[in-house]
Amino acid sequence: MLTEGQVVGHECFGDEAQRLRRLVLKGPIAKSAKPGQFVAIQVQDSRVSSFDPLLRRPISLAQISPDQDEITLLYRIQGRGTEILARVRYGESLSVMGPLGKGFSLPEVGELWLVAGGIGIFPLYALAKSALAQGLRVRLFWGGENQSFLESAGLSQWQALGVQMHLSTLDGSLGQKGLVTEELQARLSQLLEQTKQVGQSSTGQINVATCGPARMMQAVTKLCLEFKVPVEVSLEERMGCAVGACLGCICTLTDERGTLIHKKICQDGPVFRGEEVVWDVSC
Amino acid sequence: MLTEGQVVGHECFGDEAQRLRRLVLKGPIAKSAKPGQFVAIQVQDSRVSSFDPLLRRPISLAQISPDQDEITLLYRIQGRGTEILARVRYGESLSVMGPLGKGFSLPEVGELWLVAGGIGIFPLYALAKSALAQGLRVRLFWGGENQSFLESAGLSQWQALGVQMHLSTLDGSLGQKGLVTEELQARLSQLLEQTKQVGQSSTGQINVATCGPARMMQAVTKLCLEFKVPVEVSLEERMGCAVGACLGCICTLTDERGTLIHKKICQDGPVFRGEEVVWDVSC
Amino acid sequence: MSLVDLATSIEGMTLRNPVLTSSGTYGFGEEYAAYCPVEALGGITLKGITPQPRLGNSVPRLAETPAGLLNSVGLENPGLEEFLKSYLPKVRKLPTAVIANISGFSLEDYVEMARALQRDSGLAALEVNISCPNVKHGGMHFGTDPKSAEEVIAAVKVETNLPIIAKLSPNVTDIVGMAQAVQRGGADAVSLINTLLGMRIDIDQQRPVLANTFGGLSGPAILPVAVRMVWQVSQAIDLPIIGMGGITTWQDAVEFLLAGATAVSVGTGNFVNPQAPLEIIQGIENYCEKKGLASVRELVGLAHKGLVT
Amino acid sequence: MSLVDLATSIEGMTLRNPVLTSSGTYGFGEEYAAYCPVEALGGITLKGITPQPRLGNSVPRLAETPAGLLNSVGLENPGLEEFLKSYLPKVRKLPTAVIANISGFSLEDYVEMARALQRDSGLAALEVNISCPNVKHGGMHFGTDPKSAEEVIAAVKVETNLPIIAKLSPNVTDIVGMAQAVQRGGADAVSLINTLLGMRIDIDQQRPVLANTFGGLSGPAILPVAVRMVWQVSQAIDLPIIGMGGITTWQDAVEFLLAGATAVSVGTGNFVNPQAPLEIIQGIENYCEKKGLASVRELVGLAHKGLVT
Ligand SMILES: Cc1cc2nc3c(=O)[nH]c(=O)nc-3n(C[C@H](O)[C@H](O)[C@H](O)COP(=O)(O)OP(=O)(O)OC[C@H]3O[C@@H](n4cnc5c(N)ncnc54)[C@H](O)[C@@H]3O)c2cc1C
Ligand SMILES: Cc1cc2nc3c(=O)[nH]c(=O)nc-3n(C[C@H](O)[C@H](O)[C@H](O)COP(=O)(O)OP(=O)(O)OC[C@H]3O[C@@H](n4cnc5c(N)ncnc54)[C@H](O)[C@@H]3O)c2cc1C
Ligand SMILES: Cc1cc2nc3c(=O)[nH]c(=O)nc-3n(C[C@H](O)[C@H](O)[C@H](O)COP(=O)(O)O)c2cc1C
Ligand SMILES: Cc1cc2nc3c(=O)[nH]c(=O)nc-3n(C[C@H](O)[C@H](O)[C@H](O)COP(=O)(O)O)c2cc1C
Ligand code: FES
Ligand code: FES
Repeated sequence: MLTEGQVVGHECFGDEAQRLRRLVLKGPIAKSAKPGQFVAIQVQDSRVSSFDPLLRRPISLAQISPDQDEITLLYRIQGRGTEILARVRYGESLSVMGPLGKGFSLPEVGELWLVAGGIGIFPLYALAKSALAQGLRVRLFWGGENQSFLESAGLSQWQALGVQMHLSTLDGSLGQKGLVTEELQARLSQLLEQTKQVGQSSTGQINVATCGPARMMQAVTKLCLEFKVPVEVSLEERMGCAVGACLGCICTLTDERGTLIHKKICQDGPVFRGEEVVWDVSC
Repeated sequence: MLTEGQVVGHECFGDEAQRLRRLVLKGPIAKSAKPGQFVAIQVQDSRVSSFDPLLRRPISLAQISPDQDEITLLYRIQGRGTEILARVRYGESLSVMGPLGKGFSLPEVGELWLVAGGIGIFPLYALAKSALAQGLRVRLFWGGENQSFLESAGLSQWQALGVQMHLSTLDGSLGQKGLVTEELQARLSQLLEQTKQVGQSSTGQINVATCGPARMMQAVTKLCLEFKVPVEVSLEERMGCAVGACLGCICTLTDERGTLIHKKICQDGPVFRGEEVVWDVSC
Repeated sequence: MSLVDLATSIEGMTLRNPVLTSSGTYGFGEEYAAYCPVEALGGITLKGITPQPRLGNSVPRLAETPAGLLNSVGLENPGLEEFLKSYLPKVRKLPTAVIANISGFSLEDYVEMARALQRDSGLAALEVNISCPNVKHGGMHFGTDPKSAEEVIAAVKVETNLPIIAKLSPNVTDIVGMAQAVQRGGADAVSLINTLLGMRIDIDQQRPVLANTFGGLSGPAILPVAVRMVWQVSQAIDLPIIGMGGITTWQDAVEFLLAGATAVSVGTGNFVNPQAPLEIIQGIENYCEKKGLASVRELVGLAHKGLVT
Repeated sequence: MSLVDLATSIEGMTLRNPVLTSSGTYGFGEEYAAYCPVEALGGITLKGITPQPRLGNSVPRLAETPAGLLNSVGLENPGLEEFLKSYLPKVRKLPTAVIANISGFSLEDYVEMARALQRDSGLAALEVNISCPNVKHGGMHFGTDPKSAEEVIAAVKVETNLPIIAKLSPNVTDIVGMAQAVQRGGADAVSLINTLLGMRIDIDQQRPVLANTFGGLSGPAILPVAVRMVWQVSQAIDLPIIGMGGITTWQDAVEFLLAGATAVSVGTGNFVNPQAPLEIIQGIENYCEKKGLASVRELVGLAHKGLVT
């Protein structure tokens, strides 16, 4: 769907040094969107007829509020496009394509473990809310640079959700010092112990959803396979059409027969089952 | 000089239907500028790094306020560039080159007659103020589409100046019905009569400065030559560098020996002596 | 009901209106369905196919440039067999003119595909891409040498009863010579232009942005080059021209028609505005009305009138 | 005092830094004085001159395009005699490397100008423009045929003791072949690229925007094509390359250096930002420092390292 999203909120998100922004757009998209999906937005008010920058930018849905007809996007100022986007003001309107792609799948029952690296946390917030709404137990593993980053990237909102959290930072300024995957591994082994004791063969109804740097998602997938836990990953690639028409954003997967195939991240993804992904090509 | 002009005023000028805008920029340019000169401005805030539109737009100085360090630009939304310019807001800053070109020459004494066609009136306002400040008598001949245009394009400001005005509109809705040149001709003949009676050979110390459509300025020049009145015209052409480096904006003149030569409107002009200009090439 | 007749025809193919979508930017016709109903379009051109399936180049395949886009998809496609089996049955049902686009790495490749695609396939025409700059040697050779271009077109022409559209590469010294060559070869129309060969370098990584180093430049940045080539070619040959290259607005499209294109095609413009084709059709209609033209066909080449060049 | 050595040299010409300004965009070196002191520049290239004075084309000579500019100045210049009499005495005094740019319509034209311009003229080098696309036949023929390009360069080379820079047109099928030809001809360096031939149409007037119909496309829009050509040529010949085409920021300039250019030149970028050359010099210096390079010369061609293409 192509719509004009009216800017009803646009502010610095957390510490300015982290260059994060929170953008709230009014429009019909919220009604049909689900967590893990994204939009492709133009970075300047639609009345500015400029072809530079040319392409739309893909941004995930961080919050979906169908009742208010609002979507919230959280983004980092990364380069030219997001720099220009950051200058858009309240009341202006942006051309938005979406909701795009296939989102995360919500398990019927059990626990949903979210594993986030850096700003990979953004799409997981919407997922957490839906999961909780559906009565699932949610647990967050989140790794970041340092305390300042985690606090800027929405830590308080997560605390407000009341989900159990395992934080880690590279410098140890908050949570465990080290990588988020270490936390995940520790927790998974612990759980395996428990289940062994009660004589079960698997860790039971746990599903993992992860978003972050490819290397991290690759490690998360490896762990999940070890512990026989289903895992979904959210991939990124530069996009042209964002609807599956240009083959610009492909990733490499293996099909049932183990042969290499290409899928379109924008249309078939961005969420895929971890075990499908051939990481060493995709990243 | 290249400066950042801070937008301290930007509003619709007159009737919205006329698509005129008034832009006031704070900066050092005012101190060194004279009437007839222009600036080359970028149409988007300098923090937006976009190369489309690519070029600066030349706009004349409509008002020069050295004490406030302010320049006023009056422009019509003509195409893409000025459309984008029109969206620039208070507090933003625009990259400005200027003052550029050579302005009108102010006679020491006597009368200065201004002949404007349409928005050609804009640069003449600054000229009128300087002329009056220098104690010259100023008379304005101004032709436009209709009353609504003249009123939108600053009629009241001109009335406030208290200069004698000869207005004409194509539809007769204000002033004489017809072309501004008819008014000028009438007034010149009348004057010639008077001077004949007092036995003078020429119309005395009158200088004409004109700005507007090329065809109009050509006619004005023709009249002035007939009546032996010195006339200065302000030419327009698309510009690249605006400093005389690219030869994009040339006009054709005849030199003393009557041979055709090219001059750069941006650097040698935009103001030229009417009799120099070879109109049928330039327009 | 419009006063302007938008219908136009290209040798053996009648189009509802002169606005098509370009190969490689419109998938197999269904991806943009939610944004732009195909029945509103004059036609669509499918992603280029080759005899064998191709996975194409590695990512990154795209790089943005000022008002432009570099792509190095590398002709990823399911291959002829799979196309016939899984795609053709669907696309032939689309309520618009469907043009297949074929690429090859040898004369035989082109011949094989032309043989497999006839009028009864339900396709409206065959666009022969002799110009894809992404694949090493890929098409490039055919696209830059008049003799081989003529050969390919001639070879394809005898194999199929579908109208043949020769798609030319702009990466040549003499576009007119290429157009004349494919006319000799028997082409029914020409498509102008494919992408300009370009590249970007990531100054942080200090290596090319695209995994394939080179890519094809498309988008508004190349429009002036495309309009120029359409202008030159329309003066030199009698074949209808499908103009493309940076078309994003109706004004862009009108420029191509005035320059001598019989139809226009929107590629990268779809990425910028997925409703661009619809707005372009509407804009052309309004423009004709404003200019008092009864048919869009009157626009074709109008800017040449009274000019000596 | 900077830690980075910005000095570079091009066969027989040493430059304070690798940033020049381009012919036709910088007049005769004084127009931009108020915005950019020439002594800060590596050098400047003067407006192209011809044996006879030329008034050039009619206006409009300029048309804006998406991230680009079309120009059809048509080589307006005072002619060789007037240049020697009124311009050379001034420009030779400028405190920077001054490169003259010559264009011609016959071999003799080039020879005549080369003969008149020697080292004692105070010039640093002679850029031979065999590629101006604006004037009908103008230079075009030399610029698109390897044999004649080689001839012109060879003819010029024997006439003057100034370093010869061959400026190539991008409007060719095989830029590498052209570069090899001028190397054979004895060029000391090559300038890449001149403008791409393009045009715009005024849909209101229904005629070309430029009085001359065609114009040369410059500016950011053509940067990816220019970087690609610099990349290809730097792999094929040993001569230093002066890279140009859309350079407006220091990042653009670094791309060209990494692609294999020994120096860069700013043209249309000056129109956008008259201080672009200064910002580019500063930006290159900071970049080298950040990357821990002692000399800008280490940047040249760095992006080719460890790539098989
Ligand atoms: C499905 C999807 C969802 C995304 N969700 C978010 C989000 O919620 N929040 C957020 O901050 N970012 C998100 N991104 C990344 C975001 O799209 C890029 O950061 C943005 O496009 C950069 O644009 P730019 O012009 O600022 O940077 P550019 O100047 O274009 O490039 C700067 C850097 O960003 C990288 N980049 C550019 N375009 C893309 C792209 N399309 N995808 C990935 N990397 C790119 C480039 O590699 C480059 O290193 C998402 C990307 C995808 C594909
Ligand atoms: C020395 C000088 C002083 C000027 N002063 C004023 C002024 O005080 N107020 C004002 O409203 N306008 C002024 N103009 C005209 C103004 O520069 C153009 O209207 C403006 O550049 C149009 O830009 P655009 O992007 O909106 O239109 P475009 O989309 O660029 O073009 C729209 C129309 O404007 C015309 N145009 C474009 N560029 C120029 C140009 N550089 N010069 C003349 N026509 C052009 C084109 O022919 C086209 O028909 C002046 C022009 C010059 C050369
Ligand atoms: C992502 C992408 C893929 C393309 N694939 C093909 C292709 O398979 N076959 C072909 O003939 N042209 C292909 N093209 C070229 C376009 O069809 C078109 O000729 C070119 O992009 C110029 O038009 P535009 O500027 O409107 O995109 C492709 C272009 C893009 C951007
Ligand atoms: C207005 C204008 C005039 C030019 N005149 C000349 C010329 O006389 N001789 C020449 O060799 N190149 C000329 N060029 C080409 C430039 O030197 C340069 O090669 C080209 O513009 C690409 O660089 P850019 O994109 O940085 O402008 C001219 C370019 C422009 C824009
Ligand atoms: S961006 Fe075009 S296929 Fe995904
Ligand atoms: S605009 Fe460049 S010479 Fe006047």
